[in-house]
Amino acid sequence: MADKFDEATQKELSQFVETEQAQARLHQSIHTFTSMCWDKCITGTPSTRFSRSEESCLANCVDRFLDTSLFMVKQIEHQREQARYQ
Amino acid sequence: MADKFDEATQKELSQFVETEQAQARLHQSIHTFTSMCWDKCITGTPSTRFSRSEESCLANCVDRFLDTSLFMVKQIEHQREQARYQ
Amino acid sequence: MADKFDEATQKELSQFVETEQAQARLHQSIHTFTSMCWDKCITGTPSTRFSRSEESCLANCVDRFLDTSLFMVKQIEHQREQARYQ
Amino acid sequence: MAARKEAVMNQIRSELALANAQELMNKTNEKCFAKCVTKPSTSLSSSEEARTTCLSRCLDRYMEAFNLVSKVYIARVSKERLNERDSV
Amino acid sequence: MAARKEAVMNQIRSELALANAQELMNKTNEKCFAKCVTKPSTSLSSSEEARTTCLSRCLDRYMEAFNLVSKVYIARVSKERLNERDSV
Amino acid sequence: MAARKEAVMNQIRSELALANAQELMNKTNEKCFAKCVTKPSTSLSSSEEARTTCLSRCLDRYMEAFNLVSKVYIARVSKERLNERDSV
Repeated sequence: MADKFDEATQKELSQFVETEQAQARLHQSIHTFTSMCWDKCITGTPSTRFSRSEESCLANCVDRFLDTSLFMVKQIEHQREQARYQ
Repeated sequence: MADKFDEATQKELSQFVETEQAQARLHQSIHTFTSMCWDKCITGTPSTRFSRSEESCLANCVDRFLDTSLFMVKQIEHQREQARYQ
Repeated sequence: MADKFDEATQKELSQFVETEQAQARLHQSIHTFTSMCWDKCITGTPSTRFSRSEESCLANCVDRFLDTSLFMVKQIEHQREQARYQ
Repeated sequence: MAARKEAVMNQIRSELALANAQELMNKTNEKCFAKCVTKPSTSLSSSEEARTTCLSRCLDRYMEAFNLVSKVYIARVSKERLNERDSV
Repeated sequence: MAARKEAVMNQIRSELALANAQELMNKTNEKCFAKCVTKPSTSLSSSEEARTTCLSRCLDRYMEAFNLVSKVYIARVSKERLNERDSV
Repeated sequence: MAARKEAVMNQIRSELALANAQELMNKTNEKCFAKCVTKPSTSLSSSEEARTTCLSRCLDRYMEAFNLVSKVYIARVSKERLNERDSV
């Protein structure tokens, strides 16, 4: 086997791996959203193009899901604060 | 990097990891059951409290699923024994 | 800890692991297909045997899914080629 | 050494606790989005009040369901273990 | 050395066989619970006979489906490999 | 050394790109099989034309959905990051 990389290169590589892993997590989220929003919005037989309502449903589905996540986090923080002052 | 742990500490740590992993598996099962039983029992819009039938459905869902698993294991053992004496 | 394996044994073992992993991937595909085709084909209450239509549905389900996969791959290659000559 | 051991254990503990909380959050978001946002429209604000009420109740109910399931499951697992010990 | 090699191989084999059996068991439980326990009530014993009959048949059918799918899938994979070799 | 570093990076890049493409392919096959092959019969050829038309359109639509979702998601994530920075 070849010699090991020097310390600077090792650091650079581990940073590279971290960036790539973040990218992979981003892609994974996009796969999950596409699958979920496809099931929610595309109920008919596939056509040569999306109808206007399908297309807006897909776009809104992502935004509303992220709204939901943010709302839930705030709600939990709110409940925790209330619990603290009781 | 710091010195390695001595043998006794390594053993303690590996036991600790095992216990924590068992705990994590337990939590994973609870997540799976909650998700499955939620889909089976909570069919309406969420209200300020569970109805009595929803609550009993959730509790029974877990117990009936475990009954099912135990029944299946016994059934397979029973079939194997029958196959052995034929 | 015991001595390490010699180089030939290490090579044999890594080949063995590869074969076993390929086998495990095959089993995983069979689990996925069984689950998907069960949901698609077995819609009634389980009986003492499959009806003829259930049985043929199960067998065809696997073949049609693989046809679908092959068709999709060809379709993508076809689109890429068209894009290249434009 | 003992301090370093504790540090390692605490890190493992908090990593697993974080993973557990994230899984609970993911499941809650998934289930409550499915229940409360049936037709995604341009904003949560059109019938926003109805939506946020639904989401807020759904969050509480899902946590309640999780706690109920935990209680029943742990009780059952303990019971089965006792049965096993008695039958040996 | 050869004995130790065999031991390692056997351990890997049995770990994978166990994982495979567990996956089959998990899937069977999931599918048969969904089919046979539609409304979970206080005990399997109310209409217990109907339930256990359903579960027992479902177990047999799921195993049969698994074997059928295996056979068809492996036959197809072999056929595709032959086609590939012929087309080279 | 630099060449070896580049080689390692390229390998990681292409492994992740492959995994991403495979996941997209798997999802597309799953969704389009569900939509276009509702009752699996002996061959795709009975109403083969209808099927392949459906599959081909479904493939295009799923890719379009994936691109649309990517665009909306990345835009939103960037916006949230800006909001966060402004609120600090």
